[in-house]
Amino acid sequence: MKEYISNRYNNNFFSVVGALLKGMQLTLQHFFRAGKRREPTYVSDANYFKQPEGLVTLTYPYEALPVPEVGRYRLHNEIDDCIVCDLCAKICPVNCIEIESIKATEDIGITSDGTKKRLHAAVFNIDLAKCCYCGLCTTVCPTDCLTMTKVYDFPETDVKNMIYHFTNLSPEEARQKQQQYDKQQAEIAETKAAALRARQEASNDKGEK
Amino acid sequence: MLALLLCLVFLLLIVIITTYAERKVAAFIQDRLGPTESGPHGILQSVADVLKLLQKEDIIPAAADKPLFTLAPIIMFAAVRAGFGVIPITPSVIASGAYLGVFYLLAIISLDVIGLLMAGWGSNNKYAVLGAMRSVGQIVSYEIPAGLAVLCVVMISQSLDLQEISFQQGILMNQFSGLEKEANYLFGLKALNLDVTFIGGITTWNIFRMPFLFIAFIIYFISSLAECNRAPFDIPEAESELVAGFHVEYSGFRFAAMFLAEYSMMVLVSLVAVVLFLGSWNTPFPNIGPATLATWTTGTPGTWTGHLWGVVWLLSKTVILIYTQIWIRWTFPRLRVDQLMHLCWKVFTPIMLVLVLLTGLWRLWMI
Amino acid sequence: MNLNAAFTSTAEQNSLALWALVVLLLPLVAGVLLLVTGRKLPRQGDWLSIGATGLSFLLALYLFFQVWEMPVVHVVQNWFGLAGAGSNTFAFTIGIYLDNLAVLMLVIVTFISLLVQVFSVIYMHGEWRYHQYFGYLGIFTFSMLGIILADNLLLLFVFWELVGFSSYLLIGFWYEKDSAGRAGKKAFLFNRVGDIGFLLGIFLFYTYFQTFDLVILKNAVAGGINQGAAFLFPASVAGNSSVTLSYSLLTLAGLGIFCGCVGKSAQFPLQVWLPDAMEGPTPVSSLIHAATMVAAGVYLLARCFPFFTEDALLVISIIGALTALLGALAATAQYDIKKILAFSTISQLGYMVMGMGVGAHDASLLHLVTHAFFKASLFLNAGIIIHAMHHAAHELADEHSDVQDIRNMGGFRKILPLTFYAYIPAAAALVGLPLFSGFLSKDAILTGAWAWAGFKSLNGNYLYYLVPLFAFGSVLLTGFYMARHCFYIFFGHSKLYQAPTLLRASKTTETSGWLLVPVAVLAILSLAFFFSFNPFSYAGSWVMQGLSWQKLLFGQPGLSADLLPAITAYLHEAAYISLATAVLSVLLAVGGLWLGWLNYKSARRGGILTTAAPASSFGRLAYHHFYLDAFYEKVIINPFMRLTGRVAAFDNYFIDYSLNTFAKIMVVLAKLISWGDRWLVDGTIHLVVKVAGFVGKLGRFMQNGKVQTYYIFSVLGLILLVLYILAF
Amino acid sequence: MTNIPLIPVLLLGAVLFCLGLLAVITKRHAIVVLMGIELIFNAANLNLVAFNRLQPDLMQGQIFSVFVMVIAAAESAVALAIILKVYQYFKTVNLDQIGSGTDT
Amino acid sequence: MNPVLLLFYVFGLMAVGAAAFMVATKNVLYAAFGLLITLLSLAAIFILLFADFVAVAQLMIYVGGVVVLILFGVMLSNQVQGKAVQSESVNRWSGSLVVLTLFGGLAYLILSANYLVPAAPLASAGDLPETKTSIITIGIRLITNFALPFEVASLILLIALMGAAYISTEEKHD
Repeated sequence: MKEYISNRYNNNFFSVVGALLKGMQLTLQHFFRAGKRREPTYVSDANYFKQPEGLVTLTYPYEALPVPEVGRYRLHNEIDDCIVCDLCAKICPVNCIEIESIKATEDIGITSDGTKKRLHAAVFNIDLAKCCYCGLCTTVCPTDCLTMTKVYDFPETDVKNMIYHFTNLSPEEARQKQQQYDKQQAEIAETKAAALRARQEASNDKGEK
Repeated sequence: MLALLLCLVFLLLIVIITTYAERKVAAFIQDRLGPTESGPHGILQSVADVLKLLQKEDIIPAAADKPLFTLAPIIMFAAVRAGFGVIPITPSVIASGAYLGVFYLLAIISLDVIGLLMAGWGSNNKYAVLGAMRSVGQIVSYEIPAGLAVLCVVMISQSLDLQEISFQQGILMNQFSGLEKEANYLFGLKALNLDVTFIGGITTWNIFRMPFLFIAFIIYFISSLAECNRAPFDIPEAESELVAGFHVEYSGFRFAAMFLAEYSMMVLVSLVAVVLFLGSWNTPFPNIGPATLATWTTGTPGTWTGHLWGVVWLLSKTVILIYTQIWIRWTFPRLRVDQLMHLCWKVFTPIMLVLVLLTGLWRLWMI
Repeated sequence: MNLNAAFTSTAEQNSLALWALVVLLLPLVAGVLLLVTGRKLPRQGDWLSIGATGLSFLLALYLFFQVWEMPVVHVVQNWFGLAGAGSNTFAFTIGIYLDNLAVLMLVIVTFISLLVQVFSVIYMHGEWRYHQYFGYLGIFTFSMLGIILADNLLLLFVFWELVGFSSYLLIGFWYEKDSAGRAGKKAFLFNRVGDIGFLLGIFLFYTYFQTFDLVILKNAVAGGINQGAAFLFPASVAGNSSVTLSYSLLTLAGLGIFCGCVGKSAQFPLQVWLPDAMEGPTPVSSLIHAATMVAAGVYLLARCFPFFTEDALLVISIIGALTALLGALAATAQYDIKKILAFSTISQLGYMVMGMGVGAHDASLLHLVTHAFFKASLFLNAGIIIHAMHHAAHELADEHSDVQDIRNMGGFRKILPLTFYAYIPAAAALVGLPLFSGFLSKDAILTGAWAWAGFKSLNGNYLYYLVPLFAFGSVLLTGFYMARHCFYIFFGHSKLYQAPTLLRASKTTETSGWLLVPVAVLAILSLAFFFSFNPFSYAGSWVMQGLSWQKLLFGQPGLSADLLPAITAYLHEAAYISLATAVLSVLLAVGGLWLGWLNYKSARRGGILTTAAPASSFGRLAYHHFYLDAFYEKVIINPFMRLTGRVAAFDNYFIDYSLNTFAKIMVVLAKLISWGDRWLVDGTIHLVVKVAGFVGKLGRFMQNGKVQTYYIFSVLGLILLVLYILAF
Repeated sequence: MTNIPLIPVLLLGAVLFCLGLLAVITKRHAIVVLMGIELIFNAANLNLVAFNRLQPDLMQGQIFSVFVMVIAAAESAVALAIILKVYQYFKTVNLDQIGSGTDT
Repeated sequence: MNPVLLLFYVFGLMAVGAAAFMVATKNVLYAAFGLLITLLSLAAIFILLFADFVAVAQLMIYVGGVVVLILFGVMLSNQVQGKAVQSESVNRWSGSLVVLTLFGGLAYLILSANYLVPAAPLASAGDLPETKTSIITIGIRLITNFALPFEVASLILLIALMGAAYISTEEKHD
């Protein structure tokens, strides 16, 4: 008890008691304002800054602050527009995007902005448990098919469910497309081999002569 | 038997409600909601907590002193619970009408200290030992101003019987055997010659019979905060320094027992404050001429009206005090140890000594 | 003396004496308090000292109005008794004696002490032993007041020594400075030389008259019957039996007492300590070495005037005249602002002593009073100037220049005008210009000296005229050195510090009021009006009338019985002396001033050298104070030191050597005895001890030092006891 | 009212006294010795209270037992202070080691 | 057997058992708790002996004060080294012998003494003073007959307080 830090409340007994009572008055005021509650309005709401008193807690699952339309939370891929260019997987800092592509054997159409699609997306998985919501993938996407949506509350009971599958091919279809492609490749190889063989035979003939 | 039942069940219920109130009041003071999920407005939260604690594993640290560790919560709980035995609930309900009620109360509460020391030492944890030592030092120190405050009341009342003290503070005084001829005067001063025996209400409360008892009441209340290890005197349990003090190693059922002992202590000291200073189970409304508010709000002792009014008044006053305790906890920061001791020995004890002297003089003027 | 002698005094006298005691003790209490607790008091307690002295002054004023020109207050108490031969006891008394002289001195001492302390508040400001300084001043004031109030020689001597002691403390106040310490010691020792004579004188008187009491002594002396070569003191006045004392013995006794005066009042040949005492703080110089302490010697002469025979008075007057001349001569050659004043003080003291010697008792005392005021004023003035110079030197970080050298000063008339205006009346008083107090007193002394010489030379020996000649010469010299002092300081311009701001406290105020007010008050009191309503004639001076020997000594001039009336009668006849003295002294003073102006002019023209001592041989002689210090060094101190050296050598080589040899022999003897002790005596004891130890070991079994074992045994013992009781 | 005879109470007191004495004699820990002393005090108190029935009006026994308690409290406070001081100095409260403290 | 006597025996056995445990155990803290139980049992016995004030005072002084002090002393005078505070015994055999002898002597004395009071008090309740509690009598006696011892006791307490505080103050060497 050598010395108190000097402040204006240490000067005498009554100022100290006054300070204590003032503190208690403050907390009591807050207690009695507990009947009021803040409403789950968004910051753009005119009422937002006019609620200085009352409880601030929101019972979240039942009440929530509205999310803006441009909120950037869960990723979504519009697979019809995706050309499976793999840019997003390459740029992802946490490697949460997994893509396997199959070359198309036939013309599979064009995206909404006119780009020609050449690849099937056999696998297009985004592990949102890994995602860090940096948004790099959406910026590199050439066809703007990969976007961030305003959905932010998507808890799951199984972590596997956090992997979102965006491909429109079922595994069977994928296998079929692969087979078609392999078959096409085999045919092309066959054709090439036959042509080669023919050319060799022709040169042999020339040599024999 | 009714009284015992009231003691064990009803007051335990108050304790549980208090723990709920603590959470809610804290939340409201801090602009939060507090528990909401269990039951409407979370009113079953305490029950859920108790159930949770009872289900939890009873961990006894390997290095702990097993007998001490296991016995400590029981002793603490038992000591505090035993204190309720002499609290009058209504004019006709008291668990044990000990004539030494006040004295007994002070004595039995000191058992609590033993339990604290056992818990602290038995845990074999330096935080626990430190917490226990601080706690005991604090409780033993603050027993002195608190005891002196109680002594003031005893000097005014001339009785150690809590029920007799209760009767003295209301219009039912003359119905207590031994007090038939007594009379209450305004401010206790016979010289004023204003007989308020049948006016009752707040005019016969002890803080009104001897106005300086209000100071004693304030000091008793602050000291009781320290005895319950409540903020701003929660140094023994300071979360930021000692983790949780003497109950750092406790879990499950034993923790629940200690926890309930602490809250029971809160309720007990508030009850004692009400009984000694604030008119016990007596109504605060005085009889004013034909408007016999006091008589209306007292009922007949022994009948259900008497019981009801007694319980209502006692508990409402107690609840206000408990609320104040909670309110103070969530308002003031913790004191330092030296500040605590300074407050006790250099401020309260001298003030109380002067008040005891004053009370003695007052008592002389009263007769 | 009879122990049971009733010391009767009225109640009024008692109360006055009590107030006098309060006046005496107030400064002591303040001084002791300051010395003990001064550092802790606010402002280091200077207010306490000033307040006590102020109170003392007010009481002294009260006493003055109660006693002046009223019956003498004399209160005596038994002090202590000494068992003598047989059942004889020698009683010693203690008492307070208040007559015109005492109360006047009380007022002067307390007043000047008060002013000096006020002055010191600023002058000593920041001194780290500030409170000690004031404490010493308090003790000094107490001792000085003690001298004034004492009614007997023993008590007077006690305070006399106390004054010497406090003077020592104050001179050596800055003892960190070597020269200050040495000056203090020197003053102390030179005073002791005088005091030895004083003590012998006291003893002589005590031996024959069995009392120290001044009043009784005076009565005894007055009752003496002159028998030519001896005095007969009848039993009625000299105690138990009549005493016949030879004239020469009484002369010697008187001269013994005069020795004390020589020491304290810095008379030739012991005056050398006073210039050195200027090492003390200037206010101290003002109080002690100008106004009060040095005047104690003159006061003593006045008190003991009846004890001096005519021959003793002759010696006194010669010494006084010589001192006056030598002091004045030395003052003409000095350059230190304070030293000039110090030598001037010696010279003025010489006047006073001479005045005593020539029987101008009252004139001498008048001069004492006037001198106290104007010299204190001058010293304080010098203090202001030194303060200013210090201030300037401090500002410029100049550590080499001597700030007390008047050659370094100049032009202060413009820079410190108020100081200058305060200086002028005091200096004029010192020089003895008409309208100023010094003129009155000096004139009175000179007249007395002339008259004395005239009366003495009636038998044809005109050598007596040397004394007034010296005195008039001193007047000329006084004018000269004061003119020099004044012109060097206040005229021209300073060589060192031209900028006035350096020397002044601020642009608007030249220096603090705490410094100026005391100086101004003292300067105003240097005007003649305060001492005589006719400023040209000392004859009507109320001071002089109050202090005349008829009033102080009740018309009993003592051993020099017929001298004083005779001189008075002579003066009455040769009335021209008064007028001639006045005219002559003024002419001489003005002449001195003119010479001083010439000297200053020539010095200015030649450029004032600031370092060298005067060039002329006489100047050197005067500058070094006639080499008196060196003379003492050579003739007394050095031989004495050599003698002590020899004695020390004798002690070392003869006495110590024989002691050491004896010790060695003893050691050899002791060794022999110790052998016997160890083997024969100790051996026996060891044997006994071993046997005892063996027995003890047996007993120790029960007493193993463990308290619990004792418990067992004690409980066992209890049980056995109970069993015994039960069994039998 | 009371049905407790005197002899069993006195015997209980004697037993407690002897146990206290045993603790005092045999224990090496200073605080346990102190506890033994408290036990002895209590045995004495028991006897005092038991003999209170000699003059129930005067309550001498009970009052003296209260005085004994007061003395016991004072004694234990001072004794513990001394023990703590001893502990600070010798770093042990073992009575045997304290006795020969300097050379162990 | 009436219930009061039964209670007395139960509490007496508890007291003796706890005291014996206190003597027997090596753990100082256990010994302290043994003492605690003895004291509590004795408080109960005091109530049975119609000394309710003494009983509560016993609780207050011994349980609230002395035992706490002792526990504090134990904790402050032992370094915590992970093991319980041990206290060895000395003079076990000689001590036991002496104590047994003493107990024998005491028991002999108690059993053979001739008491001035009836061994069993007056059976009829009517003879006893009609006081509900001993406290009023004790209070009156304390400030009348026993005022001097009372004051002396308070003085002793004050001196002990000051002494204890002084002794346990650490000297400051500076």
